[in-house]
Amino acid sequence: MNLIVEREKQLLELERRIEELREANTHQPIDMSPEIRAFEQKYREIQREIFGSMTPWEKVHMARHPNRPTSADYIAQLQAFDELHGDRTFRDDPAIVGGFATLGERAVMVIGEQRGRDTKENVRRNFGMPSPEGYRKVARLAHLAGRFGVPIVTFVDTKGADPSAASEEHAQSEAIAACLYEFTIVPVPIVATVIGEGGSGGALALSIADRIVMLEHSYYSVASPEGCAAILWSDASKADEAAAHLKLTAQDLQQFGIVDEVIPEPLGGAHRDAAGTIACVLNAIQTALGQLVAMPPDRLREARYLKYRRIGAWESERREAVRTGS
Amino acid sequence: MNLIVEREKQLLELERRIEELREANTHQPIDMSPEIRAFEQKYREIQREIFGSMTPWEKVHMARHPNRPTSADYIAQLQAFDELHGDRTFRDDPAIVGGFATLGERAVMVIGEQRGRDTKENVRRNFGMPSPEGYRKVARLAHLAGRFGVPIVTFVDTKGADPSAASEEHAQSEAIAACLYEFTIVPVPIVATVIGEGGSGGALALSIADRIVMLEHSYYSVASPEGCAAILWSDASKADEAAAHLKLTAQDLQQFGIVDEVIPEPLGGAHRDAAGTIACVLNAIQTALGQLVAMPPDRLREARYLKYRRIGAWESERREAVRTGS
Amino acid sequence: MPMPDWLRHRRNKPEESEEAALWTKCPSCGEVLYRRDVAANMWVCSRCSHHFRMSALDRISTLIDGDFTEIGTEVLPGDPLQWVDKKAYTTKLAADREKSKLSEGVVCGFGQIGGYNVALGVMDFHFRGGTMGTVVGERITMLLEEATRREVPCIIFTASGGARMEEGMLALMQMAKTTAAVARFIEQGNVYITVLTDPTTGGVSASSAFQSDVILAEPKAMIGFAGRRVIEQTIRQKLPDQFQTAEFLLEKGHIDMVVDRHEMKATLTRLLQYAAQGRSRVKAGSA
Amino acid sequence: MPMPDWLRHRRNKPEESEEAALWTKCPSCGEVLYRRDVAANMWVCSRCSHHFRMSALDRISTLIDGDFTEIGTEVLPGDPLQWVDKKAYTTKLAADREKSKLSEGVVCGFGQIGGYNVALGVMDFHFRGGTMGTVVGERITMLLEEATRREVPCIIFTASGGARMEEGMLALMQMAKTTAAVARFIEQGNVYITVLTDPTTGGVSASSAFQSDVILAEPKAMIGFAGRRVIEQTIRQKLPDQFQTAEFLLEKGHIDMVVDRHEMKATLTRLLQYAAQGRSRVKAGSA
Ligand SMILES: [Zn+2]
Ligand SMILES: [Zn+2]
Repeated sequence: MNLIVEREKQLLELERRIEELREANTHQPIDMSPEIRAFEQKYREIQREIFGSMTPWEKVHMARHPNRPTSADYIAQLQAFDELHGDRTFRDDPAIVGGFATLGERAVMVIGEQRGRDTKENVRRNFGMPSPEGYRKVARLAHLAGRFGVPIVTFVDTKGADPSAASEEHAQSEAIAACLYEFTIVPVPIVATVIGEGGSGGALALSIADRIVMLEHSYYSVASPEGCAAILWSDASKADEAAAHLKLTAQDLQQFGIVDEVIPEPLGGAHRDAAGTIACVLNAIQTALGQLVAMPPDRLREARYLKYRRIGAWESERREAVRTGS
Repeated sequence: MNLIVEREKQLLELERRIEELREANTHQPIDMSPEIRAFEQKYREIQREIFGSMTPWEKVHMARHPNRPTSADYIAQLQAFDELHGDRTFRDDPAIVGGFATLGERAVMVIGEQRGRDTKENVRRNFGMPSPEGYRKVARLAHLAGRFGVPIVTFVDTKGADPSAASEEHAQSEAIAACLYEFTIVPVPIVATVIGEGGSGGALALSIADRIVMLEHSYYSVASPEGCAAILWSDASKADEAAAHLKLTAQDLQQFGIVDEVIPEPLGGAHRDAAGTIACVLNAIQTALGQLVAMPPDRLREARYLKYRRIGAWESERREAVRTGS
Repeated sequence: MPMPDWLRHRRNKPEESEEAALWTKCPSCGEVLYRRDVAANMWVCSRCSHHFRMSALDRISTLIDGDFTEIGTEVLPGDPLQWVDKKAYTTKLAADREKSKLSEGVVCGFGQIGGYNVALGVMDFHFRGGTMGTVVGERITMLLEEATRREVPCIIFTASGGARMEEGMLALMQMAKTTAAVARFIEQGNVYITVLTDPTTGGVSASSAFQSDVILAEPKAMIGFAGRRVIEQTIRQKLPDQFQTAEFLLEKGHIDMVVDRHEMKATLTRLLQYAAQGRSRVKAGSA
Repeated sequence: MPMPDWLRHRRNKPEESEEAALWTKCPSCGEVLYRRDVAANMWVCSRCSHHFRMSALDRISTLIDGDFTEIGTEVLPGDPLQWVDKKAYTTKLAADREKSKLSEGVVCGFGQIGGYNVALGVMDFHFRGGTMGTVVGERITMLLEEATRREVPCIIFTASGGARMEEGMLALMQMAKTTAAVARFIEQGNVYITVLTDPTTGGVSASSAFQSDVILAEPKAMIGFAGRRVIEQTIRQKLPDQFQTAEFLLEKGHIDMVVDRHEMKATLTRLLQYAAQGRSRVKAGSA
């Protein structure tokens, strides 16, 4: 059960009522405009109340909203897309969608984690949880982008890597590790955008990047709130508490310097204005790429190295600052 | 049914007789030494008759002789062997044996195709026919040799790559192609030895090398004689004829300049003196490595390129000579 | 450099690019088709869109913008093994030269696709079943070496039964030779694309076909290392029809795309455009 | 540079390297063992050769020839998320410091193994379950960077429950940081070896553990990305005992060797010798 979906229900009910009144008002003598305005007033209040300031746990549910735009929705807005398939070995993983595309005037390699828009598709795409074959496809496409010399644009949206016996037997660890390695060395710009769920290592595999963008109500966490609660307190129902502890919101991560830019969402979430949100995101990616493509590959890689080299917080902060400075 | 094994039977019979006579001769008045010498004479005649000059088809059977030394028998004579396993993805293929070893004083990466010495082992090792996982292990170990800077020593002994549905589903073509690619670029010396069967692409995957050594009665062919006969004349029973056509003997291939050195086998085949044969082979490999390790990596790779660049025979020979010269 | 006669020829009346017979039957849907129409439709069945095996010359004329400069024509087959079975190898070669109007199993050269300079090699199944002998290996190697010098992308259309028996180990060694040329081409940062057409098997499949940056395939093309019959004998059971088809390989993750012949030039043009934009930036020294 | 006290200490009386309890029970065969004997036997059960989890300091003292120069000791944990649940994160850290006699979950430094200079990093499960937080990530990165400067092989013994919850995303980012350091180290042509000990899971397994040239593992070590319980909940059935053991991974082709603890130093020495011979020739500019 999705918290946000539940709360949207009362709003939808209210919307319906207002519509009815407007309708009625057109063909009856008494002007009910004041009452309607009151209703509309009420509507906005509730909306602000629900979405004005959301808790981390609410944001997690917003990130999981069934109508939230997925990678495919962003890719659909690109000028061209030639999807490439497979790990060259074993399988083409539908939980990963990637290929060459044109963003604005620019050739790019786009790679996204893809959940389903309905149950049937979710089954086919394993609810957006990539298998090792999927991550090997990611690493292959990233390497290919380097070969072609085109920037990499990724969309992160996964609960995490597929936790199945088959995935373990096919070396999930090795596959993710290979992705991280490739993203670290590939000599082209990388811009990653967290559009929904940023679940642990399965999300990191697509988001070692020169710029990381996040949607306002997406999350990115070292572990799923449920998993964290289960591990720390062996009680998954404490997920809301864990969500608060984990500092997983876009706002938290921007403070930590892990996320470079947060894209605001319309009141009520990205799905309330998918087209607008997607346009904002693609626009932000283009701007970031515009800055990055000017850099020589070596400087780009050096900057990427230092960016991650600096991440960390411990007592001997000063020593660290000195060290990375050198 | 192995032709050579069959013919060995009469010899073994004769051996037994001679033994009996010698035995008898020791405790009886009449000296039968002349008769014994006659038998021994006869034995040598038959032996020369059978093994003195073998047809290509007979050599194929010798190469397949169940007692013929396998890769493991050669590796067992190395000073040290640390076997490495797996394709890092899916499976460790027992049809490929490889790892770091010490040959003489020299650190090397040894990789061999491994058939079984008995039925049980043959089943486990898929009769020495590697799967894609096996070839991926080969490519990985070759790359690792390049990383460590140690020469590569391979032992070729396979009917061919595994022709199963599973191997096709795991991209046998891609796996072999990747081996060829790795052996072409790896910046360390490669010495390949065909010790038994050199079956088509499955053998080539381990034998793009700076020096290729072959045992006198091993074979190396574009296709198995049976396969060739089946394809050309849709009649596998014409395999002996195909063997003659294919020019698959060590002697033929040395003439074509594909094989650099042919190691003689004892009369009757390598298995008649395994220890001696193995010593000769390892000695030849050491000599070859001795010459190669002195070369700078770039020159080594350039020489390897030209070696293969030159292989080919067509009418406009002269143009070709000119082209590769440049 | 004038346009080769065969190319101008095809530009004018494609239908005569094949032997005279007026009608042909679609092996897939059984429809009887007028050859002229099939040829005009890029040898694709108008009813079930079955892709007929296409001659190298027809293929090139559907891909190249204008002129095409062929190379390697001086490299012609010899008979290194002095091979004679039912027929002499030289006789078989002569027959295929006659039948296919080709001097060997691959046509290589340079031209433009969608305005981008490319090195293009196209194998032809009608010449010795597209098998790779020393000439096919040599021409592909020459193409890759010249493409490396010119720093242009290389596209190879494969169609092959594997290595050519009648040239024995010299044929097998072409896998090594072409691989070495591919490796040099790739290491210099050039883009290599292969298009696997029906059939692509054996030695060609296990070398140049699967060493490329992007692997395309035509619908229903049969692609694999071991032949279907060999496998069925090994496992003693029939394989599903889908087995080893392009669509099967796509699902198994072996290839990047299955592309309809009518979309091939447009798709290749887009890929060349992505590469052109990227490579130019790399050469300019920026990311 | 004097030998660290703990190292001299262990060289003299290994048994005191663990808490006082005299007896311990083998979790595998149930045998009750005298701690002193187990410690003297490298924490391997003398009856069933079960490999007990070993402290980083004991481990190092069984591997390093003579002296060991520790680095990164000045890097100590902070509390970036101000994490407090049942206990405060800082309290947990203090408890583990007490329990393990370590300042954090990994000990890094330089020394010799079998006469070869190496960079050695050893994770310790007794400190926060070997989880990787910012300090573990920073120390491993420092080790790899210094090893890159010194051009010596790097060996890392992993033992980890994954990324450390209490440091949130800063912990996850250590996977990226250490990967970047590994990549630089490897690109410079240096040799990287990992030894996976019980347990190696999650974020450490999916980064530095599986990015090495050679991957060794201890017998029966549990190795994987997803935890066994998580998987069993997902597939709703029990997994075989073998699942995710080192032996299981060897069969699945994920790791190079399973090495008994008694053979570990000898095996590493041979690997270092192969590398030393090869790398030296490479640096001398010959193949
Ligand atoms: Zn049809
Ligand atoms: Zn025990």
